[in-house]
Amino acid sequence: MAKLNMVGALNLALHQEMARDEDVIVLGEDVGVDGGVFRVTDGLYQKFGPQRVMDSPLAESAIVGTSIGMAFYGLKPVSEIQFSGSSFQSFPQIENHAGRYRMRSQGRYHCQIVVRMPCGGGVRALEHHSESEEAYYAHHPALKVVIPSTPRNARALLVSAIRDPDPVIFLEPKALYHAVREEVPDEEETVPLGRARIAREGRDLTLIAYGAMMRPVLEAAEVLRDEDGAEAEVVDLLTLSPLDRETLAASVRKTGRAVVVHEAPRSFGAGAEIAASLVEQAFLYLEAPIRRVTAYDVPFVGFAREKANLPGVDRILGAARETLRF
Amino acid sequence: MAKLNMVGALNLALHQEMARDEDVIVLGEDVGVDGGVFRVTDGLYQKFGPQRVMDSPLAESAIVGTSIGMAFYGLKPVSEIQFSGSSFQSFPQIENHAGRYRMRSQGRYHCQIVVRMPCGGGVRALEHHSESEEAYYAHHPALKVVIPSTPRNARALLVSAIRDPDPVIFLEPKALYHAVREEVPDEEETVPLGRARIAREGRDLTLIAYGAMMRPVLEAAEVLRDEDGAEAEVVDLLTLSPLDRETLAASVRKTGRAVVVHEAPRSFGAGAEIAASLVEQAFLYLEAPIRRVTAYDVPFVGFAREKANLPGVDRILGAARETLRF
Amino acid sequence: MPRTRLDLPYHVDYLSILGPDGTLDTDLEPKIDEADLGRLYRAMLLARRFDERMLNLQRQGRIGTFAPIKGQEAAQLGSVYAITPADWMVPSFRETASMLWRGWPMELILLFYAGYLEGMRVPDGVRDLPITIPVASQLPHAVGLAYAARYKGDDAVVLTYFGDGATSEGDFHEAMNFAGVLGAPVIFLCQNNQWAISVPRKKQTQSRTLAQKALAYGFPGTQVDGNDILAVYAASREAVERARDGGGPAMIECVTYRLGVHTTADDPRRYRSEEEVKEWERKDPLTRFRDYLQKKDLLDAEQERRLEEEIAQEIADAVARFEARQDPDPLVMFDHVYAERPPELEAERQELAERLRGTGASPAEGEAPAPTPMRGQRRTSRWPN
Amino acid sequence: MPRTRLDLPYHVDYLSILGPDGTLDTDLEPKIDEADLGRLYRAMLLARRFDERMLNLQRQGRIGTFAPIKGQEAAQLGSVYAITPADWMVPSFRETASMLWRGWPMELILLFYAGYLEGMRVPDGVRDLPITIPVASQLPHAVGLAYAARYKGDDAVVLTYFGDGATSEGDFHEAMNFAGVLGAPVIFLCQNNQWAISVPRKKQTQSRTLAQKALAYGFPGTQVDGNDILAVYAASREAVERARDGGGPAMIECVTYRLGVHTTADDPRRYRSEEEVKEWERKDPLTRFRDYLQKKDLLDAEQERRLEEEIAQEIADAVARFEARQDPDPLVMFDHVYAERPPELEAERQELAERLRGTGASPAEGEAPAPTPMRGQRRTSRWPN
Ligand SMILES: Cc1ncc(C[n+]2csc(CCOP(=O)(O)OP(=O)(O)O)c2C)c(N)n1
Ligand SMILES: Cc1ncc(C[n+]2csc(CCOP(=O)(O)OP(=O)(O)O)c2C)c(N)n1
Ligand SMILES: [Mg+2]
Ligand SMILES: [Mg+2]
Repeated sequence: MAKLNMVGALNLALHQEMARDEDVIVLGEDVGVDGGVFRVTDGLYQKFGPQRVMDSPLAESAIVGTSIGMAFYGLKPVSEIQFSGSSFQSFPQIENHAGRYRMRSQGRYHCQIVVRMPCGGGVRALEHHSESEEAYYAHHPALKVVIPSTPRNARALLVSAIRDPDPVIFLEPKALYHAVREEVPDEEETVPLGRARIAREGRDLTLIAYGAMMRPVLEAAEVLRDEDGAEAEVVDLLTLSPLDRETLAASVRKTGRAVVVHEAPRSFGAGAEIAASLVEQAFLYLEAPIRRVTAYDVPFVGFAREKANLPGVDRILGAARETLRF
Repeated sequence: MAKLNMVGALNLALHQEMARDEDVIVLGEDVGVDGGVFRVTDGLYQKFGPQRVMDSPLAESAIVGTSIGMAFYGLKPVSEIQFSGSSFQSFPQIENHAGRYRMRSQGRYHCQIVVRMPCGGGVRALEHHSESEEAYYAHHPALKVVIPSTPRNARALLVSAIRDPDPVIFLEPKALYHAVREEVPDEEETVPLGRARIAREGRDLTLIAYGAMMRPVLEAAEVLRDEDGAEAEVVDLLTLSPLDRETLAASVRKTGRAVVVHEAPRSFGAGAEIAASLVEQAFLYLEAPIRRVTAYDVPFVGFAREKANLPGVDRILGAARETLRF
Repeated sequence: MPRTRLDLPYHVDYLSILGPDGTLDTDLEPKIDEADLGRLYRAMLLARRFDERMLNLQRQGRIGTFAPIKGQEAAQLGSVYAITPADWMVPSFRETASMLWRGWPMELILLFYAGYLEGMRVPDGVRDLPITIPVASQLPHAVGLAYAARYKGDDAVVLTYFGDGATSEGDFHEAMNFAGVLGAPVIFLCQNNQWAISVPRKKQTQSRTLAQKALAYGFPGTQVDGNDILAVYAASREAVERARDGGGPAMIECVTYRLGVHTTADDPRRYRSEEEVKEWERKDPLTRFRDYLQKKDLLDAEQERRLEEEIAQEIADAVARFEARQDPDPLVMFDHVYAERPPELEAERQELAERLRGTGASPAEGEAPAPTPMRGQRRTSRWPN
Repeated sequence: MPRTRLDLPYHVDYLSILGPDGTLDTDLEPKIDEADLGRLYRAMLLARRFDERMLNLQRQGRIGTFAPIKGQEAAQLGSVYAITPADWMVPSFRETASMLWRGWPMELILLFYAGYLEGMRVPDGVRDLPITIPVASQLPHAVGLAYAARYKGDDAVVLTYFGDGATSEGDFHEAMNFAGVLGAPVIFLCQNNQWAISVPRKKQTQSRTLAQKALAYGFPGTQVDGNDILAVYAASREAVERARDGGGPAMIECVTYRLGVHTTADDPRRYRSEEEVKEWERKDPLTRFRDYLQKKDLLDAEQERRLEEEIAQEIADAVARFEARQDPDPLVMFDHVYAERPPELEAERQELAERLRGTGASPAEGEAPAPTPMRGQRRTSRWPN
């Protein structure tokens, strides 16, 4: 048991899974000798050698495309796209193939691959280094889209993703890479994909978020208790797709009110699906419109203005209070 | 004034815009000598020559990427992606550049480009030839996503798209290419982008759709009148993004009930945004949950089973009746 | 060394063994035993006849759009003959001849083009991938397979097909480069059939040959007469042996011609001349190989007639099996989405199942069954009345 | 013609004029007038000093991540000097020297790296594109610009930059191929600085040179000593003239070295040796050019000292202007999304404006102001109470 940050926790998952199963291999830009630009793959090259930890040429489509081919042979490639902002270069491989091969081959082949990619803002980064692309992946059927929120669940989710027989897009909120340390057990831990977790119980309002937004959301929940005497239930999705509609609906049937928070621009974002699903499954329980607290519908703002664009405690509180008072 | 199908109407728009403005050029796979695999660019090569109508190599990223470069020089390229199923090959150029360049260059450059692509099912096509990708494009800020529903509005929308200073993803429902003929005036017609149209007035229920789904939706509306005595209002979005929230909300404030219909898989699809937006803007008027009638969350089914997957009159009626009776 | 010409390690050769006029380069003639020569001819003829039958079925509306192979039989069979069943074959969408050779039942192929995904269920034991439609996107899969084979200590090689147009796609480039860097045992077999739909080879790229593109990735590229099954085989065998021995990837450009339509949705008269087609019909790989066998006394008119009969029967039987196998039950669409169906998808399946059963007054369309609402359970003062 | 070696139209030359040891090939030495030699040296020195200053500002937290250029000044200035202001320059993200030469004020560049998009507002009259971060994705833009220039009857050429790593991307391939087919006047200037972050050139591709990749597209590729400003200029001028005269695209590979970090977020000690860096420091393009000028009596210690002083002052002034120009008003984020703001975006802007004004008790966050609900206006029997 060690106190690890998210980078360390993910690294632990990779080390252990690679030791456990020699079909697990890692590839991507700078994942080998350099240990990944965020050091998530640190030490793997030294431990498992260049056959299993491959510094690939700079070509995202081929990184995912060759991973797919490897999977047909029984390997379990964990590839890294250096930033989710360059993940669209591999989008055709993901959309046209990873998310279709089981269906296309009627079960003869499937893509047991994990495509890891750091996502999200909050790190004073250049353009294409702080975007949130989850909704694009979530819309495609047959993919799984996972996004951890703490070191411990990051480790367990990555282990589960690697063992999952279906393609997993594994989004790593880079703002959380070094944000906190948490006890992470040495022994293996997994978390079933497709299940949200109740990060905080409450009865007055449901706050729904994932990834880096969990921190301001949990902080807002504390403020609501202290200043408003309101108990917010907080749902941490962990898996965005397939969406755990049951947990969401159950919470909102209890609280009657919901606010969804994400970093991506609002329109046609993940928050829309969550809201639409709640309307379908908990309409008669809704006592206020479902609000979305998100980035604005702008393509990129530069890090000097990122704070104004991304949801923070204040905006979450504002929306929560409006919803409570509605 | 001639009775044209949608192919003819789009072709008219291209002929007239190219004649009017020599900065308008056309490029793509097979758009020249062959006139496009659907003949939308028929005759342009013969009329305007190879400098303005370019048969490009088989490379979607470069088709859009060079269009972007041309736009910086003042040209107005109308490119064709042969099927929207190959449009993800150009997604990085669209997402990383077309939808960001005005912002990135702070107004110095912008991308006055139209990327045309046939979309949707209903034509007994192979995989990747019948998908509906609109939600991916709609989620990216700074793009416009347009989808016509009749020959006449197709022509007017394409003219407006070509003249629009921002990048337009122009989705052409291939099931409608030859579906009907309509009088299309010789004289220029435009339609403001960003505005939905009320295709049918009604007070009991709002049916919301676009593109090829307009036909079963309008048919369902007739059945509802005849068999149920219910008057459905039908909204045809025409522009998916930016979404005409005002028209949608106004209709649902009047009817209190809404059903959204689209061909794309449901989860994280365009219907989610429409539902979420209605909840935000018309919550107190809603008398029933907003239902979505869509394809199932499966990647592809093969045309032998496509009918069971895509919304038809029956399914729309079912959802409408449930909503009316709620 | 102010201005020096660099010496590049590879060059581009052109290979032709059995000329269009029947002349044979006996030095280069590959040794193929008589039985195999017979099998190859039969496979060519079967592919030709099956192609014709499919065209016919398509015109009758019994199958949908497909890509005929007429004219490309030598390029496909000459190359696929060079690999073993333990090797892998990664097709694009125009390799019916290679697929038949590898053991795909004709009825599966028909089923696929009739809109049933069941048709792409690769037969057990056949180490092929299904058809890939997005041009060039299968090439990285071939590289991944090849790498994995080596990783697993397996000496299999991977033969992958693509067209002249495919060489313009980014995926072609990325896959070729990966293969070079990884030293992956892949044979990149380009069927340069002169056209990418309506775009002629000359407009596809300025490079003089397609084979020379391999030089950009540090491995050999060879151009062969793609209508000469002996040359295709010789070049392929060389590449396969090299790859199997750890020599890494190779590219082969087969110069051939699509004698028919691009797909059944295409009208080639719009973009190419009858004369051009005629010119290439004279180089038909099937007649060329037939003449070769006749000269060798391995085929006579009677044998040819019997072969045609056999093949006609085989195809007729396959068509019958195909007709019998069409089961449009739509519920299978939920079967191979994920390994395990998530709740939402299960609900969608049930919704469709109920719709099919025609039970229930219009079930909630395309929606998970809503939980019974507990009306009045919660109320808020904001709801008037 | 059974097996024949094909004659390819282009070959790959290597060009070096001013050797690392100071030897000069006077036959090939380009004629550059003295004033321009002085301008070029000044530009090299400014670029070097500005780079150092930026590193320093970054370490102080006054700007964010950026990509230093130390070691690549000759590759950038030798090439950019070969185009005119009427030509176009399309950078990647590591061309600060070229940008300064083209007229970008230093404060703009600083502003950009401090997280303000205003910094990429290309100065009026400067025919450059802003920095592009997705590797190789700027290359098709260069081709489009070049095509459009010809279409408009303008004889401008386009110079575009990219790294060794960029040659692996699909966009490199597609852009090169388009340029070849279109005969577009583009100079593809590859700065092969030996590393793509931690990946060495050798692992990036198996091809012996990067220049030879041009052969795959049917146009010439030349490899030059990229730390030799004379060779870079000579090769660039040749390519520019050829392109301007309708000869089409060319690729130049500048063999150079990144002496510093990949970006300020990188630690090169993890992947390369000190010795390698030392080795390349001996080939520093700045000292090599300085020696050349000194030998020509165009530069002495005193001039050098004055130049350093001037440059230091220039940079200090720019930093001061940069500090003064930082205006974090977030409302500008809504200004260049579309030509005209759609209603939803306008509502979002107003929402933020109100939030900034601190007025209103917690406005609807990130949501268009909801229309005043008309409570009770419509009711349905399904709502109990
Ligand atoms: C990525 C992609 N772009 C476009 C298409 C449409 N398309 C299908 S086949 C084809 C031409 C392919 O030409 P080539 O590679 O020469 O192969 P051939 O058809 O001649 O066998 C095109 C443009 C596609 N399927 N995928
Ligand atoms: C498409 C894409 N993939 C990955 C990255 C991350 N990245 C930025 S620079 C770089 C290396 C670039 O190497 P090279 O082309 O040699 O240029 P250099 O940095 O050496 O100038 C990488 C991998 C990116 N920006 N874009
Ligand atoms: Mg072809
Ligand atoms: Mg480099």
